[in-house]
Amino acid sequence: MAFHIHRRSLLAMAGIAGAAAVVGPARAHRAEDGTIRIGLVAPMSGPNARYGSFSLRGAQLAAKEINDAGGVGGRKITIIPGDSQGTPTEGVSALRRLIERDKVDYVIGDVTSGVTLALQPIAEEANVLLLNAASSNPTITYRAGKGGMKWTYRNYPTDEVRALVVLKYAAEQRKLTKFSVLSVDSDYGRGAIAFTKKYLPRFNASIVTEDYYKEGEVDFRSVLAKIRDSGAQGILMYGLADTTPIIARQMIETGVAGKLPLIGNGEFNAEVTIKAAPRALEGAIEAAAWLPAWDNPRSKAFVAKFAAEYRESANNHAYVHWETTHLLAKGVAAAGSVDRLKVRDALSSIKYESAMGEVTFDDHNQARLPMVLLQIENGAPSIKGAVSGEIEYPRT
Amino acid sequence: MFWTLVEQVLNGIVSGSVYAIVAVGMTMIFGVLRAINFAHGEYYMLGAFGAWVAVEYIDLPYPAAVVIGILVTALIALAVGWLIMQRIVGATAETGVLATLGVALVLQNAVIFIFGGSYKYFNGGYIEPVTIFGFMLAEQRVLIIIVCVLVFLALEAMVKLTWAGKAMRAVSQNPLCCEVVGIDVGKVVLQTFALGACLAALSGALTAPVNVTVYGGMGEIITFKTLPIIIMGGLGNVRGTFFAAMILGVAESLVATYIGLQYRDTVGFATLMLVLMWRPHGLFSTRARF
Amino acid sequence: MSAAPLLEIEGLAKSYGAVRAVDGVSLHVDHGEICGLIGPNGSGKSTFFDCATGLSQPDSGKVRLDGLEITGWSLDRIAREGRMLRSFQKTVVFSALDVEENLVIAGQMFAFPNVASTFGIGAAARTRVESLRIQARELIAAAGLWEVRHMPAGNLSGGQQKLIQFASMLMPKPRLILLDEPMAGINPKLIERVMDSIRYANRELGVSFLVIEHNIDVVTSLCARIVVLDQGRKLAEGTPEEIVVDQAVREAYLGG
Amino acid sequence: MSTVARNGRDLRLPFVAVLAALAASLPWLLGSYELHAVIVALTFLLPAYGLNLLVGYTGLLSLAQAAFFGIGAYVTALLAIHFQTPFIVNLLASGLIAGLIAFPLGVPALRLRATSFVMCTLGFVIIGQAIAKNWISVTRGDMGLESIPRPSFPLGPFSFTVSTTTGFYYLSLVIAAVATLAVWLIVRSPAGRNMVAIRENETLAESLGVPAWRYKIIVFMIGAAFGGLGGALHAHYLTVVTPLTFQMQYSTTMLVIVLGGGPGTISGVIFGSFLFVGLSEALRVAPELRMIAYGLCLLAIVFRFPRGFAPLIDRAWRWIGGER
Repeated sequence: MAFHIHRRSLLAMAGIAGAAAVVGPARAHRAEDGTIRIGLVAPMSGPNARYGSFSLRGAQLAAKEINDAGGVGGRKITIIPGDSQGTPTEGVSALRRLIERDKVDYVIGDVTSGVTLALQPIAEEANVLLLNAASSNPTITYRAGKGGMKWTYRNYPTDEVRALVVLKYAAEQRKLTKFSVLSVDSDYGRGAIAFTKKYLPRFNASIVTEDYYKEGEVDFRSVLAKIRDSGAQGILMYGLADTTPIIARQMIETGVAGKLPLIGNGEFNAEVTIKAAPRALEGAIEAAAWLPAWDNPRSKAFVAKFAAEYRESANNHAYVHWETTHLLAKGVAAAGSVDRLKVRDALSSIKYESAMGEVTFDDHNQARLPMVLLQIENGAPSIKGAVSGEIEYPRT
Repeated sequence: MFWTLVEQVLNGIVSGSVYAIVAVGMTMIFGVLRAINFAHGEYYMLGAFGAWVAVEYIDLPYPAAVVIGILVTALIALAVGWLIMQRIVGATAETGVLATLGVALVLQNAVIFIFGGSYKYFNGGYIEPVTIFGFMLAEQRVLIIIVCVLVFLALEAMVKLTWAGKAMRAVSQNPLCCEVVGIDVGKVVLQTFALGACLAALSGALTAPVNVTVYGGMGEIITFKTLPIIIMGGLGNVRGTFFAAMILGVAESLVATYIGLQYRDTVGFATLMLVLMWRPHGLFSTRARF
Repeated sequence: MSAAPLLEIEGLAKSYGAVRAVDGVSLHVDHGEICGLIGPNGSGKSTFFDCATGLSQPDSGKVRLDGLEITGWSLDRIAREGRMLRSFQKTVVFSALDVEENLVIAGQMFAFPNVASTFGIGAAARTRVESLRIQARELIAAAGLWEVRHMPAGNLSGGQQKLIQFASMLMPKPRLILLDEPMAGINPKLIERVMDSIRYANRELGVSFLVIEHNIDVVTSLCARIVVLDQGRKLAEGTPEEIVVDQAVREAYLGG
Repeated sequence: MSTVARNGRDLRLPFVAVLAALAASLPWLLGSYELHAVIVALTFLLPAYGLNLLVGYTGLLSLAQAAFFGIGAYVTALLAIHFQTPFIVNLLASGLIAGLIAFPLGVPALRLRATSFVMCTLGFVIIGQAIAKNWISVTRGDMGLESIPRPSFPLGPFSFTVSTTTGFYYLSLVIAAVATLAVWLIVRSPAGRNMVAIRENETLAESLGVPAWRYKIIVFMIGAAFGGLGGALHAHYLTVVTPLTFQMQYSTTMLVIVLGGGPGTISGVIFGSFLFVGLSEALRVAPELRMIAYGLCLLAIVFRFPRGFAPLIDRAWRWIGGER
């Protein structure tokens, strides 16, 4: 009988312990040490970690700089990473944990648009600012701000303006009208081409071949040979930074280099990329929201610090997360409070001086970002103009 | 038109050679273990990473870096083989699947943890293009094709002529009998596994210069490319794997040319399904192992 | 009794590559008969069995069951619709399942009219399974396996497994059972018990048998008629007495 | 059961009552993040059940679950967005369509032997993603389908919409409970017994009249239907569907849940679902080491509990029941 009682009480104990275990942490309050806690949702494990890693390092570098300068109104900033693995389910879990357990004040994320779309309703429900710095799906801001989701902001260019500017320059200045498409198979690559197609008739231009490559693809010889023989005058490429040097080298191999320029976006201007295949990138046209070689002391300092800190050169993902973290800190400073609503309002009216120029948000919480149009000349980017434009939102 | 076709077939053979070296290791491992190795691409990644570390941190010349890449992978593979793969012998297929998935997660994310998840640029190798029969390709690719052929010749010779090779063949045919006649199955499994992993590493180190960037998660895509090849080649069949890899390389190249690059990754599995509908046991016999 | 024999096989042939495993064998089993099939190793007995029961398909030849042509039917269809069952030499039971489950499974496809009805969860389905269970218990008791009925079948001895297999095949109330070496690898003491079971099923349940067996004493004692195969062809056919003295048979066994 | 050594009263009923009470009161016990993790576990339970019928009961190792998960998600999204059909219709349609699509896929695939079958099912996921990406007129490609409405139940005056995490938890709980009952009925039916027979020895089963081929195709379709249901539930929960839904990672997660939890048992799969989702979430305390630790745990479980946790659960259950 003794065992019987023991057994029953054991069950009861287990039950209580289980309940306590799950209740305890949920009721825990965040440590009121005055730090500003910024959650960063990004892929940090698995194959997509190659994008999340730059994001985290960029944000952490910004936090370090801010803290070294005394923080925001005396408060330090901490970046709390949340791994999304590039899947919506994991991303939502990461965001919920950041909000609930880590008690973050604001969230930056994610790189992948599919994940960001899933994060939006969660942030909206929790009244937490979700500041996106790297997703290109236009829907994200179509439905933000005036579109309904008040808590989503995006400090990343939409591809519509970019596509138009690039096409205009290629057609008018370089007299290129027949294009082959070689873009990444994602909402970014496909979206940019969709916008390009919208403006093709305006310039009497046409697309002769259309191919999209999967993230992680390494073999472009076949498709480049096809493009070489297709009669195209240029390759429209909205691609990924890590793939551009691969394509560029294979352009040399297949004899495309020097004949067809790359046109679009994909860090054509990065030093490592040009060094990998100078002949292929000569004459490339790119509309970039940032470039490592940008002649601005703030930008130059970032590039130097990043290289010193992490032993690798900064890329676009690193920059946008670095700049976005600074932007958010400016927003908090402008609001004069960590209160989420006040910071949100502060962002809506912010005039932020980024390394590239002034950033403001429109009524869809989409940043009006300065972009530069550049052309690779003699192995170095040469600026051909600054770009900025309003987005045409679809009427709903 | 005709020359386009010829060039695309050649391009297919180039990528087929890369697949072939990775796949042959996987198929040999399947032969002795009867387990699909979901971690196989990770050894490809380790080879490339090992070489990258040798170039970047120790400033070694490329050929030495390749050797370092293979050696590092061999050490890791021996550890994994000793700790994990030997235990899979005779276990259920489910155990093999879960265990190799676990190994893949650990290896992939350990590299991400140590070196950071970002992509790295690989400097080295022979990337200048040369012209052969009117086609241009990087010297490194010529090297890959030559190495691929040598690897297959060596493997054929090994399984036919050496004792170790014969033991591998024996284990792949019947592990139980091997125990009886005094072949140490555990040892053969370990050797085969390490050899297979080294071949994957060789492929990784050889392709790194033409693939330019390396990153911790690069193995997964290779694993999934390799799986349909080893099935088509007739599981455990070395010669069959060679031809299946070439067929897949050429098919991918033709699809990229005439249909669209976005369908390229489906080619392997689509081809596999068509082949299996026509011949449920693959293109090549599974009986003629090695 | 109908005019046609229960099982009638005509000119069955099957080749594997260049090897003609079975080369035009004709054979019949009458209603209520226990027929023996013997032959040296490699004479094609097993291939013949496999082709007759639908496990593999013959290259040519016809198989008729009670006048109905069943050539080309699958293994499960012949069992289900023809109520002609077969045993295997090596795999005899579902090792992970207990003895009673083994027998219930054996009866299921005969108690339910089709696949869809086996997904039934209503009272009717439960009643059917319950009656199968009762039938199974009777057979288990008769086979002397009552004590082990809840043990995994794989844990039992080879002889006990053969008994389970035999009891399983009686579950569907079959017309004809083809036994592939029922005595192979079992304890000599059990041989008598298995033979009794076969005789019992033949006499009381009206099941006909075609038995492959190496043990010549068993065959001569069980069967009224014996067919001898050699190198894929029928060598001889007759009563046990005739077969034992047949010169060709002796040569095939001794000289082969 | 006089033969069983007893050590006390049968506490199974009170234990189940406590479990049920715990399940009902979970929203008060947990924060919304923990509740979210529970919802994810309950959602993954559906495809895991389907996979369990395949691999655990019928012995067919499949990696196709993510494909049917994705099909279910797209079906529900398209119906909800274009036809504003109620949730329950979407859910059932997703299951049905996923099940029907499984038929033409299963017919050739099931002819293959073990390893080839696995690869073929892996192909379904990859090809599914390619279709989702390229059939832009229907799927909007990489733009995805967003703003999938929250589940609503038009019941005349009692219509209501499930919009909170708590509401979604109860909805998932009810769906998971119904699914559990359905699976339980299937595996307890004569068909379930035949499935096990096919797993144990296909030829022997066939020799006893069991049409293995028909069962395999039916179970493949049922498994796909469960996958579709899970996808539909998940799509309504996340409110977006993109080609990312066709992802190998989902297939492997489900495989880990079933094989690690306990193939061929219901309790093992439930346990596995909570264990592996919980493990993955709990390891977020160390973001950098998370997936390494997850992989190591997986390896430990594989070799420490090669048959999953089913035997352990069975023992615990008997112990609670008062058996020694």
